[in-house]
Amino acid sequence: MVALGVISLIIGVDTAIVNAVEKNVVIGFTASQTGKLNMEAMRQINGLQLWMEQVNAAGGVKLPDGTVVKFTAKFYDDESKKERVQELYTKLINQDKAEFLISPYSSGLADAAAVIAQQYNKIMITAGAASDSTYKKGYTLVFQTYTPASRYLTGAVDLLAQMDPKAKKIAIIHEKDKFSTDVVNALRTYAEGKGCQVALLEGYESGTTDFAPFINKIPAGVDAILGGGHYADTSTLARQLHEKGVKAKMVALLVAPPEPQFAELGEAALGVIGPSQWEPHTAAYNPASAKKLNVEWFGIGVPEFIKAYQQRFKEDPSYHSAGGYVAGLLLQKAILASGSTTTDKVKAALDAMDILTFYGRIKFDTQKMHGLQIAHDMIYSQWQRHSEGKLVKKLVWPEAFKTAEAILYRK
Amino acid sequence: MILEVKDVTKLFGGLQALNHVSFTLPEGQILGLIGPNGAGKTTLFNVINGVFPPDQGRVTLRGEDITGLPPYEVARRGLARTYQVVRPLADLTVLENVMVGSCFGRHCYSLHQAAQVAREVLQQVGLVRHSALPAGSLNVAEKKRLELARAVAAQPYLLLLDEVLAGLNPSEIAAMLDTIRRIRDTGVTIIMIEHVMQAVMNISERILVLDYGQIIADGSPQEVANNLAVIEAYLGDPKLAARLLTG
Amino acid sequence: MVLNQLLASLTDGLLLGFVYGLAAMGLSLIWGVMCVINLAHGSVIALGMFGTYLLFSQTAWNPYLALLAVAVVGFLTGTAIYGAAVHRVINAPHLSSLLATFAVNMIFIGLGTAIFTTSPRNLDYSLGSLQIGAVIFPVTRLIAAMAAILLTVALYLFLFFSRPGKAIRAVANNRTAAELMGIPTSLVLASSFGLGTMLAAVAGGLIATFFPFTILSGGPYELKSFVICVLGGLGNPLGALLGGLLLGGLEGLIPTFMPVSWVPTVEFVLFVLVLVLRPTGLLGAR
Amino acid sequence: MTLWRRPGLWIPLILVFLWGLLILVSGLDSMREVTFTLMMFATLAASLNILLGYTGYVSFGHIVFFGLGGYTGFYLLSQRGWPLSLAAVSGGLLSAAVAGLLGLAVLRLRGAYFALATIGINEAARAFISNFSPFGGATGLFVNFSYYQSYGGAGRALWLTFISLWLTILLVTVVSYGVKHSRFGLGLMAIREDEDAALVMGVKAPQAKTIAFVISAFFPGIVGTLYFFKNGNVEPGDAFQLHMSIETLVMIMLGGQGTVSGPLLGAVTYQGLRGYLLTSPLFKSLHLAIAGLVLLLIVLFLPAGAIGWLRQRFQGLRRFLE
Repeated sequence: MVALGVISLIIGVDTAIVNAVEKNVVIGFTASQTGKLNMEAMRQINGLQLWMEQVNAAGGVKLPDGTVVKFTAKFYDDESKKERVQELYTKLINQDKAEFLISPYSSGLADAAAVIAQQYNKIMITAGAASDSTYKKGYTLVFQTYTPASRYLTGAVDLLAQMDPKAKKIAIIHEKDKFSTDVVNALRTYAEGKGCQVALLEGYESGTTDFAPFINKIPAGVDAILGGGHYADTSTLARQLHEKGVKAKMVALLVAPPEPQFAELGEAALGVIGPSQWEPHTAAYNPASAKKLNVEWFGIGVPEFIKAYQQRFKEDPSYHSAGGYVAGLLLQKAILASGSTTTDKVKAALDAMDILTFYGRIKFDTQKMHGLQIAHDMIYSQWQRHSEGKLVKKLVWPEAFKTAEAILYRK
Repeated sequence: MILEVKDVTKLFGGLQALNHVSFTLPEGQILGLIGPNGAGKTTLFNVINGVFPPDQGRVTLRGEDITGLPPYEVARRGLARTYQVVRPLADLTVLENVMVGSCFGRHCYSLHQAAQVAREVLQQVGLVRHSALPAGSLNVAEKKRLELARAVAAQPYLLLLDEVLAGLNPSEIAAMLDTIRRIRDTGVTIIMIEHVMQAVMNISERILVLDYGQIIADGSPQEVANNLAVIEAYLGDPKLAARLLTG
Repeated sequence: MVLNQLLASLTDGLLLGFVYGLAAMGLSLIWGVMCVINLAHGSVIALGMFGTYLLFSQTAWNPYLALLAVAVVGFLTGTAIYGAAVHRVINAPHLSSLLATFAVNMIFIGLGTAIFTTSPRNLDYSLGSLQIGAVIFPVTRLIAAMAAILLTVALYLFLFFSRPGKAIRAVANNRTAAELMGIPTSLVLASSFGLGTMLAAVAGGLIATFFPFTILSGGPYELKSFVICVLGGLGNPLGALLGGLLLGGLEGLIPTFMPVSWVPTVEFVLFVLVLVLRPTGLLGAR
Repeated sequence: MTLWRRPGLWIPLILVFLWGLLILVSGLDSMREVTFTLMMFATLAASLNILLGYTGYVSFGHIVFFGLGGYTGFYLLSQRGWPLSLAAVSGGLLSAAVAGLLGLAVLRLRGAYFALATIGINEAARAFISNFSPFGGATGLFVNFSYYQSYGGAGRALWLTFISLWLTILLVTVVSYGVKHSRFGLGLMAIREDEDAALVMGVKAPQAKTIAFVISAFFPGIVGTLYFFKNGNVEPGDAFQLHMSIETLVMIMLGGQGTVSGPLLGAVTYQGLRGYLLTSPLFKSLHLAIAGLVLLLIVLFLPAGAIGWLRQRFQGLRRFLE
């Protein structure tokens, strides 16, 4: 109830208007309900679901002409496969009359969907498609919520330099998919620019479970192990790094460590750092800091989001949950700002957008890489041992978000 | 000479299936090939038509060396055979079965021509009313005829028949022998492996006896029937030997 | 340095090779007895994983105790698959039995997805790691390898020294003759299928003690099983263990010399080459 | 023989033609997309049927030709700027050439051994391509959205791929019928029934099998190029999916192996059913299990497939249903 009250205040819903015309806007997407990416995708759906329930419960979005916009979601299972993505998106647009789209979870699927979205002049918010390459393809209606892949792990190099200025030797083990490869290519260039030596660079097939051959190849005396891919493989990599007693100052892996479930690895999770789009402890995102940055604050606050999410889904939100929620929030803000639901006007509002939300700052590239997220920052969290022995996630980088100092992985 | 087999030897593992087999065959003859079970008769067929290359020796068909050629090449040079155990192409119709023979036989007919030839041959072997049935649905005697028809439709110079009489009743045997003679009369040379002694003695102009991979007798039916070595070879099978002597 | 890496890689590869071999043994046994390639093999491996996982997480059984239950259920499942899907098509062309078992695979994976979703699961069980020289490996892998050896020996003894085992071999050799000699072939075929399925399920359970899995995880192990069966000689269940070791050894060896991502290319090219050049298997049994 | 006396050819041909025409005239995008998926699988099934249905060789790796041809075609159009039609045909030709080379080796294997080898080939190709840098390695290749401008925009480009696919499926139907009713096809069917007997009857089996393999590989190469062009990108994971191969087999079984229209019917039924189950709220989570059950029942009780069953049951239909 408290949360609802807050929202209605923020959105400025005027409950006095009773005779308003109600317009139902369909948001369409496919999700990997089954298949290899199902874990990440489900959280994202939950997040979007929560946003939609809140916005509708608060009476929808009121436009200047008196129309009240309410949202419904329509989605299909894409089984994490590309086969039917285009067919399903065409169906969403033509049959289900979706006016706004959200991308499928991974970069490969999002690319196929983007062709359709652009062709039908529909705005598509990508959440989970972090690969930079999507935005090099000249789409004008695709907008990214996540920090792009190229900035996922570069912060870890900075953190390493801060932890130990002499640590220069790194090993990279990554999934050979579009997203992770984009991350690693940018990471490699960045690390070498900072004078680091990449002592090992190996890619593994999606779905790998046995990482022993990779771990055995890690040269002795490596300072940091970076890489990973998606949840299932990365958590396995972390577990096997631990079992094999690998020694390094830092282990920073993609996607999995920020997920609350990662704690199930127990000892193996300890000290593992993960880049995250969003963390529950990010106190830095609030109306006050918005004022300081001189940008507009929009939407729910961090604690309210966490509470509402926990109540609704009986689990802690992860950055994928936040990503799903913010995808909706962006649309809401753009519709509100443009006073319209037509593609052109909402697009213009998105292009002009520069706001701070519970999820962080949002601003899109409007130049060469149109739609690329340029303002949102990665946060690096690390699993540390709480005083009572429980594993907790602490934010260790960048400085502004720090809740604890980074600890060494194992030396 | 239509066929010359010279010094052919074939080993399976350590077993000598054919041991320096040599014989020649003039055009237009029916040659009976007999011998106890396991004597190497079918192996000889397999070597002649290219299923197995011989380990040693040569096979010459109408003056051309065909040793080691794959079976389809041998077939195109005018040699056809039937199998001891019938192998109809079960899901194809009777007509189609016979068409395979004529299409890929000596003449490489087109489908249209092949169908004509096939119909003629089916007429000849008395299967024409079954033309449209799947070959798998025929009974044993009919399958034997089909097997023969397929081989004949290839319009070969030389026809190898592997026990076409086995499993037939006396009236069916008589009809089959009649058909075989008619085929011979069209100018086709025939070698037939047979266990039905009376029939083979009756129809063949010449008999070749194989035992343990070796030719132990070669001559007219009468000569062979009175050959001591042959009787000895069949002694393990006294009934057969007796029949042979009275045949 | 390189030597250490090689040693570590080989140890890991060989330990895993035993388990791969065990999984492949089930496939090979079924092929050997009835010339059916069981395309439900992968899903059975996955079910073995889930069986062990559920018993461990719901009833807190020790995973190795759970394996016994998985073995029994696996055997029964196998006979049921045989009865429902394979028996009718056992004499039909290969395609029929391939598709029948694939249909079973789809049913298992479909139901499994509906019940368990495709989220990754972890059997949260550890016996720590063992260090010998520079080589470190988890104890669970060692136990799995030993269990695989034990089961292979048991299978050998069963096939060669027990009455039902001899009946299985007789049926494999010549089904018609065995039938004439009064062996109840249908029963023998069903139990061979059960046995093969059981081996796959147990292998799945063992894998679950050290690797995470989803309901879709069986697929890669099924592919590996094909490779192993061909290396060891398709239809020769005991050769499968050696095939497994060979594959495990290769997986340990190749990464020392080239990027790990080339391993599957080498593996599958080898697989095709062996099939074409030596279809009876590298180890040349039979 | 004139066309009208061959109802087995013109019935499926006219149906497929009208189907495509209907979509074209209606101009409905969502119908086009649904039809694209159906026609894509129908073409794959019809092409595989030339090997499986006529020749009797069970390939589990048919999709390797979709992947290799598609990759090649997509490479040519995205990196070399070739027009779609030329790239697609080149993709098909490459697949056919690869099949020719592979065929000489693996077609010596029979039955399950051949089936296993084809799985191996597919996996080897996938693993190789994901390490092959000219094809973009693991991340694959892509085209810019503006690329579609040269085809008059993405909408036009999608219609163009649809029409190309429509022509391809018409072509595969004609070829499939042509093979079945040729001397060559008779040889293939003899091989299917009994390869040794066929050899002895003079069928050049090694050559005939290889040619059948080559023909069946040509079409997936074209389809692959069209599909990846439409997606705007290609990755190894999408190009060599074993499950697509196996689904294609299922479609052929459903419709009837060795018939001309069976694979088409099977593909439309199977994918139509799956498309429905996948988007229906009731069966969403059970679609795979239901499809499996249907397949099992067909294999056990209707092994000839729908068309095969009709042909057996009603002899009079034989002339019309090929």
